[in-house]
Formats: sequence, C-alpha cells, structure tokens
Amino acid sequence: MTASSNAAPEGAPVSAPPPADKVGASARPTLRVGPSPHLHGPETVPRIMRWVFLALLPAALVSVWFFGASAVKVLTLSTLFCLGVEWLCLRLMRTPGALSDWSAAVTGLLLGMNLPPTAPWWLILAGAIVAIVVAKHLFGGLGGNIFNPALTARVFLLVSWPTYMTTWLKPGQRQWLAPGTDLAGITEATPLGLLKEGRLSELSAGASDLLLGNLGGSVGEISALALLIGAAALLWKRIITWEIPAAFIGTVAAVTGLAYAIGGPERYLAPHLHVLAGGLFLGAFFMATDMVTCPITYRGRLIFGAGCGLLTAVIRLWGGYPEGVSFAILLMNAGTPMIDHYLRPRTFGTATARQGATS
Amino acid sequence: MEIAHYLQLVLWAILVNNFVLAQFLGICPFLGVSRKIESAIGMSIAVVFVITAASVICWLLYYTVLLPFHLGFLRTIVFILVIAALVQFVEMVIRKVSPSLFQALGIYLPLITTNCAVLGAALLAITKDFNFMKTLVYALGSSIGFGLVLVLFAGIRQRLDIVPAVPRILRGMPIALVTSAILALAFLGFAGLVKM
Amino acid sequence: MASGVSLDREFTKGFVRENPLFILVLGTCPSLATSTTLFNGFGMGIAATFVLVCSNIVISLLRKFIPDGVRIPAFIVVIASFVTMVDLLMEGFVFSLHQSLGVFIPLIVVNCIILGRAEAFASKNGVLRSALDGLGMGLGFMAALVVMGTIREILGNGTLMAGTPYEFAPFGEGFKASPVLVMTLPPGAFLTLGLLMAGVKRLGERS
Amino acid sequence: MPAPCRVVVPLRQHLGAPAKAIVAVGDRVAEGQPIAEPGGFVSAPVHAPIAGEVTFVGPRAHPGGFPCESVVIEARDGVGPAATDGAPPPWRLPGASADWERMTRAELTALIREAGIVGLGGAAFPTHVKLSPPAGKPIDLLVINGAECEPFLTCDHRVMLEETAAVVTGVRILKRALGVPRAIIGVEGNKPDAIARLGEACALDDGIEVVACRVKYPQGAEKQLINALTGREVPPPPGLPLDVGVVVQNVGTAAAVARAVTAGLPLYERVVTVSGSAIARPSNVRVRIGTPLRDIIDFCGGLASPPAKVVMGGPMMGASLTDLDVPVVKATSGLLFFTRHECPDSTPHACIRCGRCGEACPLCLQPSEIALRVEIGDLDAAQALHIQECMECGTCAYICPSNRWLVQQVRLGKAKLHDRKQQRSA
Amino acid sequence: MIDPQVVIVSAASLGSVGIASAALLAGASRFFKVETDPRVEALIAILPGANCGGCGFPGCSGFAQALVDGKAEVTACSPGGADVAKQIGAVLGREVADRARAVVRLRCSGTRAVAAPRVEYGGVDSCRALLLVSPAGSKACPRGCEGLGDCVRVCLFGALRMGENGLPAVDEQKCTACGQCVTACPKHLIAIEPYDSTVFLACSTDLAPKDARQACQVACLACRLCLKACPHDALVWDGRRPVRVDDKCVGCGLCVDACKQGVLVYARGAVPEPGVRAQAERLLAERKAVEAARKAAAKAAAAPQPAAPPETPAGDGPAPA
Repeated sequence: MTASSNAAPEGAPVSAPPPADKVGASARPTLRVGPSPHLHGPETVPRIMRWVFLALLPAALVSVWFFGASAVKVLTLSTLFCLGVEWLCLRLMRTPGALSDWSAAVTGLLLGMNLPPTAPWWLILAGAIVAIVVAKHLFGGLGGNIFNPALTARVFLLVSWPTYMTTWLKPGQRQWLAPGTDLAGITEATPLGLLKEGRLSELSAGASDLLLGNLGGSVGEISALALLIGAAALLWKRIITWEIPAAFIGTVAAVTGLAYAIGGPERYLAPHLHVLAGGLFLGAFFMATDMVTCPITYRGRLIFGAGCGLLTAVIRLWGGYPEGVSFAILLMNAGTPMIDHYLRPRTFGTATARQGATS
Repeated sequence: MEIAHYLQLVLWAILVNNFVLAQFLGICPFLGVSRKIESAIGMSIAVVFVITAASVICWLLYYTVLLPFHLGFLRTIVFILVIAALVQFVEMVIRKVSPSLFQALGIYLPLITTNCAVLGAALLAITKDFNFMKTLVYALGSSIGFGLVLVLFAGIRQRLDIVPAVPRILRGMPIALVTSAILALAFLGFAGLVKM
Repeated sequence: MASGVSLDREFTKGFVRENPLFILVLGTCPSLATSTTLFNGFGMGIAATFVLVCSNIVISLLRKFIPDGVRIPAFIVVIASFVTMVDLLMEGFVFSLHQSLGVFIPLIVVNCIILGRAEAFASKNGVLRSALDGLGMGLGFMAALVVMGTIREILGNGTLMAGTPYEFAPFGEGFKASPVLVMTLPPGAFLTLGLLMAGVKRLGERS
Repeated sequence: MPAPCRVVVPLRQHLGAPAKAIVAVGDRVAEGQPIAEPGGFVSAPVHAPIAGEVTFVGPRAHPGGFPCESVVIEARDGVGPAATDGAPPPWRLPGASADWERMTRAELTALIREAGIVGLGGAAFPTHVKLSPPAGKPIDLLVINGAECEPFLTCDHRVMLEETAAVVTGVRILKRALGVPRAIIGVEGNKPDAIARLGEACALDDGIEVVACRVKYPQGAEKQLINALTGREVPPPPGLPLDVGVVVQNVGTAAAVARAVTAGLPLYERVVTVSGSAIARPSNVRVRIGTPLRDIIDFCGGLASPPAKVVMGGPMMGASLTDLDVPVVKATSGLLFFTRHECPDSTPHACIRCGRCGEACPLCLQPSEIALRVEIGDLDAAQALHIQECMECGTCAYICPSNRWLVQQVRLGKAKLHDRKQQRSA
Repeated sequence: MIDPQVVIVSAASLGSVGIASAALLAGASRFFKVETDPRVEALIAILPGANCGGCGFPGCSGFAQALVDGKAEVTACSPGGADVAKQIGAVLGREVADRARAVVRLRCSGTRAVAAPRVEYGGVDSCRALLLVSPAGSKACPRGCEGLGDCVRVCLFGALRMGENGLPAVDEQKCTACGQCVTACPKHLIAIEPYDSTVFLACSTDLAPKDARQACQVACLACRLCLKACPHDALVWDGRRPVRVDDKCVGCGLCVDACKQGVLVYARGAVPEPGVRAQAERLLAERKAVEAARKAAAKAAAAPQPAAPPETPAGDGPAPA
C-alpha cells in the first residue's frame, strides 16, 4: 500500500473554474491580473504536434505509392482508432488533454507507419488500445507517459502476433487485399529479416531502393529519403533537435561498421545498409525524439541517442528479433528518468574552471 | 572461449532472463524499495552481495554435505536457514565494522531474507546443474540484473510522483505494475540474444 | 487479536477485505509467475493454502514453547518442512503441474503471506482460529490466482482449463489460433495484476 | 508632459527600507524639496515632484497592489504648475555644480544619495549603495546598461538619443565616484543611431567605450549584460556583480546622476514608455513621479479601447495592475495597456517535457522541473534545482508551448520557502 | 518404507547446520554488539517481521526506525493491521490524549453569488500564488476567501472540499483540527474553534461598513445588533467585529436571528435547544424591560428634575454625559 494514498492529490486543481458571469460587478471594467510574462510566444502544443503530423506525411505518401490501398487502409484506420480511443479515454477517465491537441493523431499515424501493410483491422485496433489506454492514459495522459505510446503498441503487437507483424508486402502491390487473400506470392522479407535468417545472399534491394522505399517493410519505414524530408522540416522548425538522431544513427553505424569490419560481409550487413534499412530513420527522427519520453538536456539526449543506437545494433546483430529500434527506444525511455536525474545543466555563474557560456 | 562463455552467462542473466522481468523473483522488494533512487541503489548493492554469497555457500553445502549423504530433499530447509543466518551475520558485521555503510545499506539486509530472489538463485543454480564457477557468475549476473532493473524502475517511479496526473485508482502499486509490464515488454527485445 | 471477532469473519476476511494479493500486495512473485493458466494458478493456490494452514496450526500449537529470540528461524524451519513435503507430494502425484510451477514450489518458503500470518496471527492465537485464518487467507490467495490465471489463459492462450481434460476455447477456435500471446509472457502478468489491483481498489471505494 | 495638479508620492519607491515622511498635512512645499528621508542605509529620500500643499499623508494604493504610506501634494492658488508666477523657487541640491570634476568621491556619492537616485532600469535599487562597494571587493569596471531591459520598452533608447550629453556626463561622474578607469556602455545592436551618438559623445573620454551587443531577451539583465560584454559570470545569489568587480547602472540613472550633480536636480521625474493597443497615442513621456495613471492616459490621447490588462514595467517582468488609481513611481519604466487580443486567455496544458524552457533559460536552470516540484509541494527538491537563482525573466513561460505558469510557480516556491524559513525561525 | 538411517542422518545434518549457524550468530552477536534505540527493538518485536516492504520502508527494522524518527505513519503496516498499529502507538506514546474536540471553520461567506470581484485572475490555481500578483486578492473585499483551495490541498483527512459556491466546505466529522489548513490559508481566514460551539461569525472583513456593503452581500456591517440581542453577554466588540466569548455562549441563536446580514451562522446546521432558547428569550425580554424602564426613568428625570441622577441596575449602563 502506498503511504500517500490518503493524501489529497497535490497540485490537482480543486476549485471549480472561475465564474463566467460577473455577479455584482460594478460599472468599472475589472482588470485582469496575472503573473509575468504578459506575452506569450507563438509555439503551442497543438502546433508542434501538427508539424510532426505533417512531417510524417511524405513517408506516408511514399507508402501509399508503393502499397496503394493497403497502406491507405492501415494509416487511416490507425489514426481513426487512436482518435476514437483517445476520445473515450478523455470522456471516461477524465485525464487532462483534448483531441484538439493532435497528440492522438500523431500517435495514430506513427502506429500505422509502424505496422506492416497487411495488418488486419483488429490488429490495428488492439494497437490503438494499447497505445492510447495502456501507454498513455493510465499514466495520466499527454505528458505523463513514460514510454512512447506508438512504440509500446508496436512491441506489444510484435510479441503477441509475430506472424501478422512480419508479413511484408512486395512493393507495387497496390490493390485492395480482401480478407483471406493468399499472401504467399506477394510478400517478401526485409533486408534485416534476411540477415537474421542468414539469407543475406538473397538480398536484392540496394542502397537506392532503401532510399526511395522500393522494398518490403512497415508502412512508414520504407523510404529513408521521404523520412529525411520530414525530419528536415522538423529540424528547421526546431521541433526536434539534432542530438538524438545524430547520436542514434551514428552509434548504429559505428557498431555495425565495426562488426562488418571484423566479421566480414558474409555474416554482417554493410553499415550504410544498416542505417538505411528497417525503422532506424523513423525511430531516430520521429519516435526517439518524442519530447515526452526523452531526456530534456542536450547531454542527456546525446546519451539517450547513443544508448538507443547501441541497443539497436546489439539486437539487430545478435538478438532474436530482426529489428531492434522499437525495443531500444523503449528501453531508453525507461532510462530517461535516470538520465534526467543525474544530468543537470550547469547553472549560470557556477563555472569553476571553464567559461563555457556563449556571448 | 571460457571467458566468452561466462560473459554470455552474465548477459543472459542480466538481460534475457532477468530475475524481475522474466523470472518474477524478488518482486516484493522490487515494488517496495523502488520509491527513491537512492534506496534502490542501496538495496541493489546489498542484494548483489547477499545473492552471490548465499548461492556460493549453498552450492558448496549442497555438493559437499547434502548430496554425499543423499539428503537432496532437505535443500530447501537447509538453504533458507543458511540464507537467514548469513543475512543476519552480514548485518551484524557491517553494523560493527562500518556504521556508515550500515546506514546506507544495512537496513535493506533483513528485507533480503525473504527476498525470494536469494533462495531462487541458490535453488536454480542447483536445478541447472551449474558448476561452482558458473554458479558464482550466474548469481552475480542475476543479482546485477535485479539491481539494474530496480534502479531503472525507481527512476521511473520518482518521475511518476513528480507528474501526478495518474488517475487516482491507479496510483501506487497498480501503475507500478503497469510500468513493469511495459518494462518487461521492452526487455523481451533481448530474447534470443544469448542462447543458453 | 481480539477474540470478539467471529470465526466466520476470521475465515472470510482473506477473500476481499484483506485479500493478500490485491489489498496487502503479498506473495506477488508466485502469483505473477504461476498464473499463466487457470490450472497452474489453482495448483499454486492449493499448495500455498496447504502450507499456510499446516504451518499456522503447528506454530499456534508451539507458540508457547518457542523462545522469542529464535521464533523467526523456528517459523521458517516449520514452514520449510511443510514446503518440502508439498514439493515431494506434488512431484509424486501431479508431476506435470510440478514441472510447470518449477522453482516456485520451494519458494513458498519465502512467500510473505505465510511468514506474515505465522508471525502476526498464529503466534498469538489459538489453533482453531489460526487454522481458519490460514484457510481463509490461503483461499483468498488462491481465488486471486484463479482470477489472474483465468484472464491470462483466455487472452493469452485462447483456452480455459488447459492442462485438464475439460479444456475448451471460450472465444472460439479462431481466437485460439492467434491469441494475445503476450498475456502469457511476463508483461501480461504485470499488466493483469496491475489492472486487477486498480479494479479492486475501485470496488473497495464504491462499497 | 506638463506637471499634474495633484501627485500621490508613495514612500516605498525603491528596494530596501521605505522612506519616512518629513512633511505634514498643510505644509507648502517647493518643487524638488525633500518630503521624506531615507529609512536606512539601503533606502533613498523622496522629493516633491510639484510645488503645492501637502493635503494628505497616509496609506494610498500603490502600484504593487497594496496600500502604502504616501504623501499627496496638490497645486494651490499661486503655488504649483498652474501658476508659475509667485511660486516659491524650485529647491535645488546644495553643493551641486557643473564643476564636478573637483569633487571627491564621497561628495559625489553623498550628492547622489541626497538626490534620491535609484536604479531606473526597473529594480529601483538605491544608486548610492551600489557606489559604496564593501572593502575587499575591488571594482575595475563600470557597465552602463543601454540594452533596453524588455521588449516594448523604448525609454532607454529615447534617453540615449535625446539626452546623450547627460548620459555621457553621468557615466563620467559615476566612473569618478567609483574610481574605476574604464566604463562600457552596452547597447543592443538594433539601435545604431544611439550607438553612433554615444560614440561621438564619448570620443573625448577614452575610458568609455560603446559596445553593441546581440539583440535578445534578457540582454538587459545585469548578469547577462556583464557576461555578454566581459565574459565574466556572476555567481548565483547571493553573488552580485560586485563579486566579479563590476557595477552596472542604467543609462537613465546616468542621466539622472548628471542632472543631480551638475544642476542640483533631485530625482522627481523620469521617462516612461506608454504603449499597448489599448492606448490611443503610444509614446515616451517624461513624467513627474507620483503622477496618477489617469493623467498619463489623458495625455496620451485616452484609451482607444477598454484595456484588459494594464502592466507597469515591461511585458516580461512587469506587474499587472489591479487598479488604475495608482501613481507612477521611480521604478516605472513602462505602462502597457493591453487589449484582450494581446493577452488572450491561456489555459495551461500538461508539461510535455519539450525542454525548451531549459534551453531558453539564461541562467541554465530547468524551469519545468522546478515548477513541477513546487506544484507537488516538494520545496526541498525545488531548492536543489536552484529555484532561488531564478531571476524571473519570464523567458521560459514565454516560450512554453504548454502555456504553463512557470514563473509564477517559481515565485510561489520562493514565497513558500520564505514562509517556511520564517516559521522555522519563529 | 522409512529408512531409519535416513531419518537419523537428516536430523543430524539439519541439526548440525542449525547448531553451526546458531553458534556463528551467537558469537557474532556478542562480538559485533552495537547499542541501538531500545524503542526500535521494541517496535521490531511488535512488527510482523515479514519484511515485505509493503510500508514503503526497507523492511520492518527500517519501518521501526522511521517510526521512531517520526517519519512513518503508525498505521502504515498492512500485514499487521489495526492491532499492530495500536501497539505501535503504545510504544511511541502517540496515543492522542482525550481533549476537547476542535474543528476548523471558515470566516468568510463570500460565495461567488454574493461577493463582488475586483480583478480577474489568470494564473496558478493557488490562493498563495494569487496573492503574489494581487496582494489584496481578487475580490472587492480584501479579506474574502479566494476559493482556490490551498486549504483543501493540504488536508490529509479529506475534511475539506471545494464547494460549488467557490468556498471550501469543512466536514466537521472528519476534521481533526490539525491546523494544516490554518497555516496554508494565506489570508488567515480559517479558525480553530471548539466543536461544541454552535454559533460563529463567518466574516473577517475590515472594510468600512459602506465599502463592505458594496463589496459583499454577506458582510459584517458593524451594526452591533447581535451584541444587543445577546442576553448572556457572550459577544464582545473588538473594534470592528463581534467576538464570541466561549464560556458565556449557550448557543441560543438569538444573535443569529438578529444578524440581518447573515454573517452570524449556526455551525453544521445546528438548531438551538428549545429550552435554552426559551430561557434566553425570557432573559432578553427582562433585560429589555429593565432597559426600557431605565430609559423612561432617565427621560422622566432629565426633563423636570435635571439634578436627580437616574437609577441604573447594577450600574453597567453608560452614565449620561
């Protein structure tokens, strides 16, 4: 039993909202008082979330180009399911937040981009429930979650239904897949899947295919180039910072490069293919950088990114799963509070040896 | 390749077959002593020490006393006695030798007697037919795994306390368990990392 | 403990009001580990109940003779003896169950419920009361395990009563073919217990 | 603007102890005559802004929102601004002369003290205190703050343009009073006209340089300006600029010093920026201390629309007024009349941990973390996160996408810590 | 078939392990003896010894230490239950002595409906924070309750709740008069009062009566009718407001009836006992009769015979100047 369970929830608003009607107001207009600053910058949470949503669209469009109706179905269903579940949660659990803050839409789109194009509707619904209810609202809604909702859902689905989660379409299969369609002829393994199964020699996709997205994979991860375009927009709008993606991708390249150099091309994939393959770009630019679940200091973000990279590389090279990005980010999400706890920025004026401030 | 093998054993015990997240050993202290990072660290150090010592002593006792006399069935009783005595002994020694160390982690020692991770480690080492060195390495790895997860978890719970938005009925144990669930989910990523 | 408490209350308190798992949060390790199926949970519950009742009786009988200074080790020895007994009995008669419960049968020794009841109740109360207390607590623990086992088995396996001749698929064969596999794995155990605990807390607030 | 007919002069116009009134109801006072004496070392005298009769001495509304001991002076027949004939001659500081270069440091400091000069940047710290550094803290540099403290405010800019000579004279006097060889005037780079004029005026004195610094907020905060100009970092509180051998003064203060020392004019007027969409004619006006706000509103063409919020000071650190029946005080650098459109309702979201507040904080604090600790009542944790070092510049709350009340949480935390300290010592 | 040899060997080996560890511990306990607070030992003896960590402290000894240090709640041990809590209380002497029960009451009636606002506040949801930006508060009455719930948040017993009307409501059954809310209220509007007192003044305004009337419909206007209505002299004037004298007040409620503003109210909806009420009314009537007689006499004395001093009962009336 928790010792504090009988205490009032500290900091929770206990008062009803201020009166809308002015009772007994005098003729004089009442002035507003409030704390400084009296101005506010243009940035708001919905604006940030909207930008993330927009930045994801290029990669989503590439998917629609290659997978047609399947991709459209997965992305739409996932977004709608997440919004619906979010609406229910807000109604039933009364956690703070609103549909209009776009966070559920971003989670929904991200979840959709993390699913294979063949995902059936119930799989998407289960993912939406795990993402929104378990990973987000049980922890108190937007801002309270420890783990990235979309990734929690993806991992949950991957562990529960591994076959459904790893049935990749060959690019160019744009037709509607009726339930029960025989997928045998129209699927192909991802480069990382081939690597895991030791069938590296069958790998046909080259670096240019990986860049453009002309290969099998999750709806949103196939085209590194489209993801880069979105990421550039986010970096330009200063919604994400460079530390996490750089440390993440850099560490993956370094570790896989080392393995490649030592182990040789028969057993290992070249580092540039490692970087372009799988969900690395999607994870590094869009999910590891999720503000709620990553550290808040520069140094913390570097460590976070490097940790993600190391774990990704370890799982890819030696683990049981072909792809380690999701697991790595979730694991580092768990470490975020520790990183924040031990890495505090140096307060102004407390410099001893080095004058590090910019002027 | 011996060293590589032991290294694999350690990794397996820490990541793949984690005491808390995969084997459900030591859940009570995991949930109980994870409210503050500092106490979690103290507990972790104490657990690493006791599990390693207890496993080794139990292994010696089992193979030098119990087995030769065909008393394998007595191992549960003997092990728990040895662990209880060991914990109490360590507690007394630390209290005398280093009061500051006792302040830091001595208070966690009694809690360890009924930590099923200790007895679990000793029993599992016997069940898996580990030799002496393997038992030592296994106990060390497992307890480090326990400590690692405990400290990570304490960090998370401390943050959950700072952002008090968790719905009321979930506060405390329920949200701690849901957090453990997702943590366990993340640790599943290490499945198959080391094949033992 | 006040003798004013009626015997039936002594017996029933463990079910909900002082449920060892959901309210007191004791015995979490075995409940997470062995509630993969209804049958496993039931087996673990029976074993724990047996040890709990027997050790409560013996400790209650011996409570006048055990010197205070060594009572905890003495209790542990008593409990460990019964645990060893259960271990051997189960190995002999229900071998498959014994296999699936694994190390958690000997680990009943360190189950907080048993030592806690021995110390808090049996060492201070008469034999009948202690036995009833043990039985009630044990059954409450078992009930919690059965609930968890049922949920996890249905969702994670698509079956119910697996391990017995009465196995069936409550949600049909289609679901059984692709169940929520993760529910049988550790994350499912933590999630189930966490949500059940929240549910029980909610129920307690309502009443 | 012309002197008003009635002024309300609060006696608490500076940091430190309030001044003590030395006039009584019915007394006739001349313009500039002292009406209150300092209440301690860290305090300053107050002078009559207009000639007239003292009609009230007692509590009156203060811009801070609390009643404060004040002196009310009303112009009477034959006395006061309405009738310049027959008015008693304005009172002037004895001992002031244009020949200040012959005065000693102590004489200069005494004059500045008698003139009631306080920092006109906004904090209103008595200037003579800053000019009397404790022994053992050598001062080697005078920094003159021309880096407009806050957005919206342009009064320093106007002072630099229109009173360039006075500013430079003031700087030279301050340099002499402190006995430092060097002074830097820091001006934000977006005011090239001010930089040019000051540069010309300073050409005579090679001990003064004018430096353009980056345009950013909060460049006008002491510690930031010192860092920008010299690279020195002032240690956290109780660290002061003194600790790195620097004294900072505002350009307005320098001009006031020049007027006091050369012409004997005590501080009873200042330049105030009047702005915001709700005012008809935004402008910079030179007003007498104690002028009621309504007079200023009328002078600036009245209100264009009913203001939703009236801020005294700058938009980032100023205080919102609860009442329009308050006077201008020495610290009033700006008066901003905001419409509802300019300060819309903002309901805070949950913190999404974006970390921007920490990136923006000029003191490298973590405002979101501090605010969360205050919210849950963990004051010790807030203290460990250096809550006391926050200067409440408002950058974090400005930038926060979740609209959280970061500054007010910090102030709340500081207030609670103060309460707790008092409770413990009681 | 039980082999006696197995039994003997088991018993012997178990026994020797037991003896060995007992000897080890006995030696160790002598060799490594450390003095500790006897209360900690006593508490450890009381506690279940399960070391389950359920209390949030590391084991029973950690909990015992925390109890002695005053860092833990007596009732935090869930395996032990109420029985153990009682024993812990006995050891620590934390049994709350029986004393006159007190509760807290809010000295303000300025609900949203009756109190005029002065400014509109937008900021942290806390009274203390509001006062930082507007030291006189947000209502026209500077001594009005802000209704942002600083008191509610500090209450550990759930005795305070923010009402729909914008004022905190006290559940006097749950209130323990611990005083947390009294310190938390930045305007000092919460007072500790005897539980038994039935009448109290729910206003703290210090505004002049004419300002108070504008600021709030339920404000004390200093009319003093309540003082005149009290037959027991249980109300005294402190210069601005009536103050109840606890040992004189019988709770007849005549003052409540007399108060036109409704700022004198009954606590928890108490109703005065009919007997007390009747007696008070009788007393008041007697007083009024005496007063009337005195006035008549004074008038009569003043008009024809200015020299004769009026007879006053018990000499407590002001002498005519």
